[in-house]
Amino acid sequence: MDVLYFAWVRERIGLPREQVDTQAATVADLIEELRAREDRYAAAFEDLSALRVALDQDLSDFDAPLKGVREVAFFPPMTGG
Amino acid sequence: MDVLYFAWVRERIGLPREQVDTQAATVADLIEELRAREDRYAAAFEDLSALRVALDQDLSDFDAPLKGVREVAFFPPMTGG
Amino acid sequence: MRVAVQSAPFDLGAEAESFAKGNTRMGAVVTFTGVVRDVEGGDLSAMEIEHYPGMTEKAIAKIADEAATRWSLGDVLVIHRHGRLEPGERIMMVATAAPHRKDAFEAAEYLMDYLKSRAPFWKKEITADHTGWVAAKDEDEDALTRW
Amino acid sequence: MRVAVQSAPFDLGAEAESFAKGNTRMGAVVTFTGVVRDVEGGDLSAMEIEHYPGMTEKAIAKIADEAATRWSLGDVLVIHRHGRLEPGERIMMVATAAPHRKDAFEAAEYLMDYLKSRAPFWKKEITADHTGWVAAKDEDEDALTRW
Repeated sequence: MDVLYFAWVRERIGLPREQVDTQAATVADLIEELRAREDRYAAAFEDLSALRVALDQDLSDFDAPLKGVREVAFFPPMTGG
Repeated sequence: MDVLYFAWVRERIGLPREQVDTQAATVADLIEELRAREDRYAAAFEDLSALRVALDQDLSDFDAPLKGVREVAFFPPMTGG
Repeated sequence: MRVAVQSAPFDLGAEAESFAKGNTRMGAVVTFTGVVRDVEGGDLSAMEIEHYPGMTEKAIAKIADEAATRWSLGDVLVIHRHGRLEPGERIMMVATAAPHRKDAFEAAEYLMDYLKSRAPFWKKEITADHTGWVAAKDEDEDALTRW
Repeated sequence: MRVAVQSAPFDLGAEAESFAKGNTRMGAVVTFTGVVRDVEGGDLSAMEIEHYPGMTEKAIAKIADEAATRWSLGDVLVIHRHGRLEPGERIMMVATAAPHRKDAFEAAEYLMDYLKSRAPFWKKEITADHTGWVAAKDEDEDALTRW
Protein backbone atom coordinates (compact mmCIF):
# COMPACT_ATOMS: atom_id res chain seq x y z
CA MET A 1 0.00 0.00 0.00
CA ASP A 2 1.16 3.55 -0.72
CA VAL A 3 1.63 5.66 2.38
CA LEU A 4 1.91 9.45 1.88
CA TYR A 5 3.07 12.11 4.31
CA PHE A 6 2.48 15.86 4.09
CA ALA A 7 3.69 19.03 5.81
CA TRP A 8 5.50 18.41 9.11
CA VAL A 9 4.62 14.72 9.07
CA ARG A 10 6.61 14.49 5.83
CA GLU A 11 9.44 16.52 7.33
CA ARG A 12 9.66 14.44 10.50
CA ILE A 13 9.63 11.14 8.66
CA GLY A 14 11.92 12.50 5.99
CA LEU A 15 10.09 11.31 2.90
CA PRO A 16 6.92 12.18 1.01
CA ARG A 17 5.72 8.65 0.27
CA GLU A 18 6.69 5.03 0.56
CA GLN A 19 5.44 1.53 -0.16
CA VAL A 20 4.44 -0.27 3.02
CA ASP A 21 3.84 -3.98 3.17
CA THR A 22 1.36 -4.53 5.96
CA GLN A 23 -1.42 -6.75 7.24
CA ALA A 24 -2.73 -3.99 9.54
CA ALA A 25 -6.50 -4.20 9.85
CA THR A 26 -7.12 -0.56 10.67
CA VAL A 27 -5.39 2.81 10.38
CA ALA A 28 -4.58 2.65 14.10
CA ASP A 29 -2.89 -0.73 13.62
CA LEU A 30 -0.82 0.67 10.74
CA ILE A 31 0.23 3.60 12.92
CA GLU A 32 1.38 1.16 15.63
CA GLU A 33 3.53 -0.68 13.10
CA LEU A 34 5.06 2.54 11.78
CA ARG A 35 5.71 3.92 15.28
CA ALA A 36 7.64 0.77 16.18
CA ARG A 37 9.95 1.19 13.20
CA GLU A 38 12.18 4.13 14.10
CA ASP A 39 12.29 7.25 16.23
CA ARG A 40 11.38 9.52 13.33
CA TYR A 41 8.10 7.62 12.88
CA ALA A 42 7.48 7.63 16.62
CA ALA A 43 8.02 11.41 16.56
CA ALA A 44 5.66 11.92 13.63
CA PHE A 45 2.90 9.82 15.19
CA GLU A 46 3.43 11.01 18.75
CA ASP A 47 0.18 12.98 19.08
CA LEU A 48 -2.68 11.54 17.06
CA SER A 49 -4.96 14.45 17.95
CA ALA A 50 -2.66 16.60 15.77
CA LEU A 51 -3.00 14.23 12.80
CA ARG A 52 -5.52 13.56 10.09
CA VAL A 53 -5.76 10.58 7.75
CA ALA A 54 -7.13 10.11 4.25
CA LEU A 55 -7.90 6.74 2.70
CA ASP A 56 -7.80 6.71 -1.09
CA GLN A 57 -7.97 10.52 -0.98
CA ASP A 58 -11.01 10.77 1.26
CA LEU A 59 -10.78 12.01 4.85
CA SER A 60 -11.25 9.12 7.25
CA ASP A 61 -10.76 8.01 10.87
CA PHE A 62 -8.09 6.14 12.78
CA ASP A 63 -10.39 3.20 13.43
CA ALA A 64 -11.30 2.79 9.74
CA PRO A 65 -10.49 -0.60 8.19
CA LEU A 66 -7.71 -0.76 5.60
CA LYS A 67 -9.18 -3.59 3.57
CA GLY A 68 -9.13 -2.70 -0.13
CA VAL A 69 -7.38 0.62 0.49
CA ARG A 70 -4.54 1.45 -1.88
CA GLU A 71 -3.41 4.87 -0.65
CA VAL A 72 -3.14 6.09 2.95
CA ALA A 73 -2.09 9.68 3.69
CA PHE A 74 -1.12 11.23 7.02
CA PHE A 75 -0.98 14.99 7.57
CA PRO A 76 -1.70 17.73 10.11
CA PRO A 77 -5.03 19.62 10.17
CA MET A 78 -5.41 21.47 6.91
CA THR A 79 -4.77 25.18 6.56
CA GLY A 80 -6.06 26.13 3.13
CA GLY A 81 -7.97 29.15 1.96
CA MET B 1 -39.61 74.82 1.53
CA ASP B 2 -38.64 72.44 -1.28
CA VAL B 3 -40.79 69.34 -1.51
CA LEU B 4 -39.50 66.47 -3.66
CA TYR B 5 -41.32 63.40 -4.94
CA PHE B 6 -39.80 60.19 -6.24
CA ALA B 7 -40.93 57.04 -8.03
CA TRP B 8 -44.72 56.50 -8.06
CA VAL B 9 -45.25 59.43 -5.68
CA ARG B 10 -43.71 61.66 -8.34
CA GLU B 11 -45.83 60.01 -11.03
CA ARG B 12 -49.09 60.39 -9.11
CA ILE B 13 -48.48 64.01 -8.24
CA GLY B 14 -47.13 64.71 -11.70
CA LEU B 15 -44.00 66.64 -10.78
CA PRO B 16 -40.60 65.90 -9.28
CA ARG B 17 -40.37 68.91 -6.96
CA GLU B 18 -42.11 72.10 -5.99
CA GLN B 19 -41.84 75.06 -3.62
CA VAL B 20 -44.40 74.84 -0.85
CA ASP B 21 -45.26 77.75 1.35
CA THR B 22 -46.40 76.24 4.63
CA GLN B 23 -46.62 76.79 8.37
CA ALA B 24 -47.05 73.06 9.01
CA ALA B 25 -45.40 72.07 12.29
CA THR B 26 -44.75 68.44 11.42
CA VAL B 27 -44.45 66.20 8.38
CA ALA B 28 -47.93 64.82 9.15
CA ASP B 29 -49.36 68.38 9.12
CA LEU B 30 -47.69 69.07 5.78
CA ILE B 31 -49.19 65.86 4.36
CA GLU B 32 -52.66 66.97 5.53
CA GLU B 33 -52.21 70.28 3.70
CA LEU B 34 -51.04 68.59 0.53
CA ARG B 35 -53.83 66.00 0.64
CA ALA B 36 -56.41 68.77 0.82
CA ARG B 37 -55.08 70.42 -2.33
CA GLU B 38 -56.13 68.11 -5.16
CA ASP B 39 -57.05 64.51 -5.89
CA ARG B 40 -53.61 63.68 -7.25
CA TYR B 41 -52.08 64.61 -3.87
CA ALA B 42 -54.79 62.70 -2.01
CA ALA B 43 -53.97 59.69 -4.21
CA ALA B 44 -50.23 59.96 -3.56
CA PHE B 45 -50.66 60.26 0.20
CA GLU B 46 -53.51 57.77 0.49
CA ASP B 47 -51.56 55.08 2.36
CA LEU B 48 -48.85 56.45 4.60
CA SER B 49 -47.58 52.97 5.45
CA ALA B 50 -46.41 52.78 1.82
CA LEU B 51 -44.50 56.06 2.10
CA ARG B 52 -41.18 57.19 3.48
CA VAL B 53 -40.00 60.72 4.19
CA ALA B 54 -36.56 62.35 4.25
CA LEU B 55 -35.85 65.74 5.86
CA ASP B 56 -32.83 67.52 4.42
CA GLN B 57 -31.76 64.20 2.88
CA ASP B 58 -31.95 62.13 6.05
CA LEU B 59 -34.64 59.49 6.58
CA SER B 60 -37.16 60.70 9.14
CA ASP B 61 -40.64 60.11 10.55
CA PHE B 62 -44.09 61.53 9.92
CA ASP B 63 -44.23 63.09 13.36
CA ALA B 64 -40.90 64.90 12.95
CA PRO B 65 -40.99 68.72 13.29
CA LEU B 66 -40.38 70.78 10.16
CA LYS B 67 -38.77 73.72 11.91
CA GLY B 68 -35.56 74.71 10.12
CA VAL B 69 -36.06 72.05 7.42
CA ARG B 70 -35.34 73.21 3.87
CA GLU B 71 -35.97 70.05 1.85
CA VAL B 72 -38.68 67.43 2.37
CA ALA B 73 -38.82 64.34 0.14
CA PHE B 74 -41.58 61.76 -0.14
CA PHE B 75 -41.08 58.39 -1.76
CA PRO B 76 -42.00 54.71 -1.52
CA PRO B 77 -39.83 52.20 0.35
CA MET B 78 -36.47 52.01 -1.36
CA THR B 79 -35.48 49.20 -3.69
CA GLY B 80 -31.78 49.63 -4.32
CA GLY B 81 -29.02 47.07 -4.57
CA MET C 1 -13.51 54.41 0.82
CA ARG C 2 -14.98 55.23 -2.56
CA VAL C 3 -18.66 55.73 -3.36
CA ALA C 4 -19.74 56.22 -6.97
CA VAL C 5 -23.32 56.84 -8.11
CA GLN C 6 -23.36 56.91 -11.88
CA SER C 7 -25.40 56.13 -14.97
CA ALA C 8 -22.39 54.75 -16.87
CA PRO C 9 -21.55 51.03 -16.78
CA PHE C 10 -18.64 50.04 -14.59
CA ASP C 11 -15.88 47.55 -15.35
CA LEU C 12 -16.20 44.81 -12.71
CA GLY C 13 -12.86 43.20 -13.58
CA ALA C 14 -10.92 46.45 -13.46
CA GLU C 15 -12.67 47.58 -10.26
CA ALA C 16 -12.07 44.26 -8.48
CA GLU C 17 -8.45 44.17 -9.60
CA SER C 18 -7.70 47.74 -8.60
CA PHE C 19 -9.52 47.39 -5.27
CA ALA C 20 -7.52 44.27 -4.38
CA LYS C 21 -4.31 45.89 -5.60
CA GLY C 22 -4.86 48.78 -3.22
CA ASN C 23 -5.34 46.44 -0.27
CA THR C 24 -2.51 43.93 -0.31
CA ARG C 25 -2.07 44.18 3.46
CA MET C 26 -5.58 42.83 3.93
CA GLY C 27 -6.03 39.06 3.97
CA ALA C 28 -9.56 39.03 2.57
CA VAL C 29 -11.32 40.82 -0.28
CA VAL C 30 -15.03 40.25 -0.96
CA THR C 31 -16.99 41.64 -3.87
CA PHE C 32 -20.71 41.54 -4.54
CA THR C 33 -22.14 42.38 -7.94
CA GLY C 34 -25.85 42.82 -8.63
CA VAL C 35 -27.09 41.96 -12.10
CA VAL C 36 -30.40 42.84 -13.80
CA ARG C 37 -32.18 39.51 -14.01
CA ASP C 38 -35.00 38.84 -16.35
CA VAL C 39 -38.40 38.69 -14.61
CA GLU C 40 -40.51 35.54 -14.33
CA GLY C 41 -41.74 34.77 -17.82
CA GLY C 42 -38.64 36.23 -19.39
CA ASP C 43 -39.96 39.37 -21.04
CA LEU C 44 -38.12 42.14 -19.18
CA SER C 45 -36.97 44.67 -21.74
CA ALA C 46 -35.35 47.11 -19.31
CA MET C 47 -35.10 48.33 -15.76
CA GLU C 48 -35.08 52.00 -14.86
CA ILE C 49 -33.46 53.09 -11.65
CA GLU C 50 -34.43 56.43 -10.18
CA HIS C 51 -32.47 57.93 -7.32
CA TYR C 52 -32.34 61.03 -5.13
CA PRO C 53 -29.20 62.95 -6.14
CA GLY C 54 -27.45 64.35 -3.10
CA MET C 55 -29.13 62.10 -0.59
CA THR C 56 -27.95 58.93 -2.36
CA GLU C 57 -24.26 59.65 -1.89
CA LYS C 58 -24.80 60.75 1.72
CA ALA C 59 -26.89 57.69 2.57
CA ILE C 60 -24.34 55.29 1.07
CA ALA C 61 -21.43 57.00 2.82
CA LYS C 62 -23.31 56.75 6.11
CA ILE C 63 -23.92 53.02 5.59
CA ALA C 64 -20.24 52.48 4.71
CA ASP C 65 -19.10 54.51 7.74
CA GLU C 66 -21.31 52.43 10.00
CA ALA C 67 -19.84 49.23 8.51
CA ALA C 68 -16.34 50.55 9.23
CA THR C 69 -17.21 51.04 12.90
CA ARG C 70 -18.70 47.55 13.22
CA TRP C 71 -15.98 45.54 11.51
CA SER C 72 -12.24 45.74 11.17
CA LEU C 73 -12.07 46.94 7.57
CA GLY C 74 -9.22 48.19 5.42
CA ASP C 75 -11.37 49.59 2.64
CA VAL C 76 -14.87 49.81 1.16
CA LEU C 77 -16.04 50.43 -2.39
CA VAL C 78 -19.63 51.02 -3.49
CA ILE C 79 -20.68 51.64 -7.09
CA HIS C 80 -24.38 51.98 -7.91
CA ARG C 81 -25.85 52.83 -11.28
CA HIS C 82 -29.05 54.70 -12.07
CA GLY C 83 -30.96 55.21 -15.30
CA ARG C 84 -31.89 52.58 -17.87
CA LEU C 85 -30.36 49.11 -17.67
CA GLU C 86 -31.01 46.03 -19.76
CA PRO C 87 -31.17 42.40 -18.59
CA GLY C 88 -27.68 41.07 -17.95
CA GLU C 89 -26.26 44.51 -17.14
CA ARG C 90 -24.63 45.10 -13.79
CA ILE C 91 -26.55 47.40 -11.48
CA MET C 92 -24.08 47.80 -8.66
CA MET C 93 -21.15 46.36 -6.78
CA VAL C 94 -19.66 46.56 -3.34
CA ALA C 95 -16.18 45.48 -2.28
CA THR C 96 -14.72 45.10 1.19
CA ALA C 97 -11.16 44.42 2.32
CA ALA C 98 -10.38 43.20 5.82
CA PRO C 99 -7.63 41.40 7.69
CA HIS C 100 -9.94 38.39 8.14
CA ARG C 101 -12.59 36.78 5.96
CA LYS C 102 -15.42 36.98 8.50
CA ASP C 103 -15.21 40.78 8.64
CA ALA C 104 -14.99 41.12 4.87
CA PHE C 105 -18.03 38.87 4.32
CA GLU C 106 -20.20 40.34 7.06
CA ALA C 107 -19.43 43.93 6.10
CA ALA C 108 -20.31 43.19 2.46
CA GLU C 109 -23.61 41.60 3.48
CA TYR C 110 -24.37 44.50 5.80
CA LEU C 111 -23.69 46.99 2.99
CA MET C 112 -25.98 45.07 0.65
CA ASP C 113 -28.79 44.76 3.18
CA TYR C 114 -28.73 48.49 3.89
CA LEU C 115 -28.27 49.53 0.26
CA LYS C 116 -31.40 47.53 -0.58
CA SER C 117 -33.67 49.29 1.90
CA ARG C 118 -31.97 52.49 3.07
CA ALA C 119 -30.34 54.05 0.03
CA PRO C 120 -32.78 56.13 -2.06
CA PHE C 121 -33.05 54.08 -5.23
CA TRP C 122 -36.28 52.90 -6.85
CA LYS C 123 -36.50 50.28 -9.56
CA LYS C 124 -39.04 50.21 -12.34
CA GLU C 125 -39.49 47.16 -14.52
CA ILE C 126 -40.41 47.58 -18.16
CA THR C 127 -41.77 44.58 -20.03
CA ALA C 128 -43.39 44.34 -23.46
CA ASP C 129 -46.85 45.06 -22.08
CA HIS C 130 -46.34 46.49 -18.64
CA THR C 131 -44.40 49.07 -16.66
CA GLY C 132 -44.32 48.95 -12.89
CA TRP C 133 -42.37 49.96 -9.82
CA VAL C 134 -40.72 47.09 -8.01
CA ALA C 135 -42.28 46.68 -4.56
CA ALA C 136 -40.01 46.55 -1.54
CA LYS C 137 -39.87 43.02 -0.14
CA ASP C 138 -40.62 42.24 3.49
CA GLU C 139 -37.62 39.93 3.49
CA ASP C 140 -35.35 42.87 2.62
CA GLU C 141 -36.69 44.88 5.54
CA ASP C 142 -36.45 41.80 7.78
CA ALA C 143 -32.81 41.33 6.75
CA LEU C 144 -31.93 44.51 8.66
CA THR C 145 -32.97 42.99 11.99
CA ARG C 146 -29.96 40.71 11.71
CA TRP C 147 -27.55 43.58 12.38
CA MET D 1 -18.35 24.75 -12.04
CA ARG D 2 -14.63 25.20 -12.44
CA VAL D 3 -11.94 24.13 -9.98
CA ALA D 4 -8.31 25.08 -10.64
CA VAL D 5 -5.38 24.09 -8.43
CA GLN D 6 -2.28 25.75 -9.79
CA SER D 7 1.08 27.27 -8.89
CA ALA D 8 0.69 30.12 -11.39
CA PRO D 9 -0.83 33.45 -10.33
CA PHE D 10 -4.40 34.11 -11.44
CA ASP D 11 -5.87 37.32 -12.81
CA LEU D 12 -8.59 38.34 -10.35
CA GLY D 13 -10.04 41.02 -12.63
CA ALA D 14 -10.25 38.74 -15.64
CA GLU D 15 -11.63 35.84 -13.59
CA ALA D 16 -14.29 37.99 -11.90
CA GLU D 17 -15.27 39.57 -15.21
CA SER D 18 -15.50 36.30 -17.09
CA PHE D 19 -17.37 34.57 -14.25
CA ALA D 20 -19.96 37.36 -14.13
CA LYS D 21 -20.19 37.43 -17.92
CA GLY D 22 -21.04 33.75 -17.93
CA ASN D 23 -23.83 34.23 -15.40
CA THR D 24 -25.94 37.14 -16.58
CA ARG D 25 -29.17 35.35 -15.69
CA MET D 26 -28.11 35.28 -12.04
CA GLY D 27 -28.93 38.35 -9.94
CA ALA D 28 -26.00 38.04 -7.57
CA VAL D 29 -22.29 37.33 -7.98
CA VAL D 30 -19.98 37.11 -4.96
CA THR D 31 -16.21 36.74 -5.05
CA PHE D 32 -13.79 36.13 -2.23
CA THR D 33 -10.06 36.58 -2.68
CA GLY D 34 -7.47 35.49 -0.13
CA VAL D 35 -4.25 37.48 0.02
CA VAL D 36 -0.92 36.59 1.68
CA ARG D 37 -0.74 39.05 4.57
CA ASP D 38 2.44 39.89 6.32
CA VAL D 39 2.74 38.27 9.78
CA GLU D 40 2.76 40.22 13.06
CA GLY D 41 6.03 42.11 13.14
CA GLY D 42 6.08 42.48 9.38
CA ASP D 43 8.95 40.20 8.41
CA LEU D 44 7.25 37.51 6.33
CA SER D 45 9.42 36.85 3.31
CA ALA D 46 7.28 34.13 1.76
CA MET D 47 4.60 31.56 2.27
CA GLU D 48 4.84 28.05 0.89
CA ILE D 49 1.69 26.11 0.23
CA GLU D 50 1.90 22.33 0.02
CA HIS D 51 -1.02 20.28 -1.21
CA TYR D 52 -2.05 16.72 -1.95
CA PRO D 53 -2.31 16.42 -5.74
CA GLY D 54 -5.30 14.32 -6.70
CA MET D 55 -7.08 14.62 -3.39
CA THR D 56 -7.11 18.42 -3.52
CA GLU D 57 -9.20 18.63 -6.68
CA LYS D 58 -11.55 15.89 -5.44
CA ALA D 59 -12.00 17.52 -2.04
CA ILE D 60 -12.75 20.93 -3.55
CA ALA D 61 -15.19 19.48 -6.06
CA LYS D 62 -16.97 17.67 -3.23
CA ILE D 63 -17.25 20.90 -1.21
CA ALA D 64 -18.56 22.76 -4.26
CA ASP D 65 -21.07 19.98 -5.02
CA GLU D 66 -22.33 20.10 -1.45
CA ALA D 67 -22.74 23.88 -1.73
CA ALA D 68 -24.77 23.40 -4.90
CA THR D 69 -27.18 21.06 -3.09
CA ARG D 70 -27.62 23.46 -0.17
CA TRP D 71 -28.17 26.69 -2.08
CA SER D 72 -29.76 27.70 -5.34
CA LEU D 73 -26.60 28.37 -7.33
CA GLY D 74 -25.98 29.07 -10.99
CA ASP D 75 -22.24 28.58 -10.91
CA VAL D 76 -19.18 28.11 -8.69
CA LEU D 77 -15.52 28.89 -9.32
CA VAL D 78 -12.61 27.90 -7.07
CA ILE D 79 -8.97 28.74 -7.81
CA HIS D 80 -6.31 27.82 -5.25
CA ARG D 81 -2.59 28.26 -5.66
CA HIS D 82 0.22 26.15 -4.23
CA GLY D 83 3.96 26.66 -4.07
CA ARG D 84 5.82 29.80 -3.04
CA LEU D 85 3.92 33.08 -2.61
CA GLU D 86 5.10 36.46 -1.42
CA PRO D 87 3.25 38.95 0.77
CA GLY D 88 0.57 40.74 -1.21
CA GLU D 89 0.13 37.85 -3.63
CA ARG D 90 -3.29 36.28 -4.03
CA ILE D 91 -3.55 32.75 -2.67
CA MET D 92 -6.99 31.79 -3.85
CA MET D 93 -10.42 32.94 -4.89
CA VAL D 94 -13.94 31.60 -4.95
CA ALA D 95 -16.87 32.99 -6.90
CA THR D 96 -20.55 32.11 -6.66
CA ALA D 97 -23.49 33.15 -8.82
CA ALA D 98 -27.08 32.80 -7.64
CA PRO D 99 -30.50 34.22 -8.36
CA HIS D 100 -30.49 35.93 -4.94
CA ARG D 101 -27.78 37.57 -2.84
CA LYS D 102 -28.35 35.47 0.27
CA ASP D 103 -27.53 32.25 -1.57
CA ALA D 104 -24.48 33.73 -3.27
CA PHE D 105 -23.08 35.06 0.01
CA GLU D 106 -23.79 31.98 2.10
CA ALA D 107 -22.43 29.59 -0.50
CA ALA D 108 -19.21 31.63 -0.79
CA GLU D 109 -18.78 31.62 3.00
CA TYR D 110 -19.48 27.90 3.13
CA LEU D 111 -16.88 27.25 0.42
CA MET D 112 -14.32 29.32 2.30
CA ASP D 113 -15.01 27.66 5.64
CA TYR D 114 -14.61 24.20 4.13
CA LEU D 115 -11.61 25.08 1.98
CA LYS D 116 -9.86 26.31 5.14
CA SER D 117 -10.23 23.06 7.06
CA ARG D 118 -11.20 20.28 4.63
CA ALA D 119 -9.15 20.81 1.49
CA PRO D 120 -5.63 19.32 1.76
CA PHE D 121 -3.47 22.45 1.78
CA TRP D 122 -0.81 23.28 4.34
CA LYS D 123 0.80 26.67 4.75
CA LYS D 124 4.36 27.30 5.85
CA GLU D 125 5.55 30.77 6.82
CA ILE D 126 9.09 31.81 6.05
CA THR D 127 10.49 34.83 7.86
CA ALA D 128 14.05 36.14 8.05
CA ASP D 129 14.91 33.96 11.04
CA HIS D 130 12.23 31.30 11.21
CA THR D 131 10.34 28.76 9.15
CA GLY D 132 7.19 27.16 10.49
CA TRP D 133 3.97 25.44 9.57
CA VAL D 134 0.85 27.48 10.19
CA ALA D 135 -1.23 25.81 12.91
CA ALA D 136 -4.91 25.19 12.21
CA LYS D 137 -7.06 27.56 14.24
CA ASP D 138 -9.85 26.37 16.52
CA GLU D 139 -12.03 29.16 15.15
CA ASP D 140 -11.69 27.71 11.64
CA GLU D 141 -12.83 24.30 12.86
CA ASP D 142 -15.61 25.93 14.88
CA ALA D 143 -16.76 27.81 11.77
CA LEU D 144 -17.92 24.49 10.29
CA THR D 145 -20.49 23.97 13.03
CA ARG D 146 -22.44 26.87 11.55
CA TRP D 147 -23.46 24.80 8.52
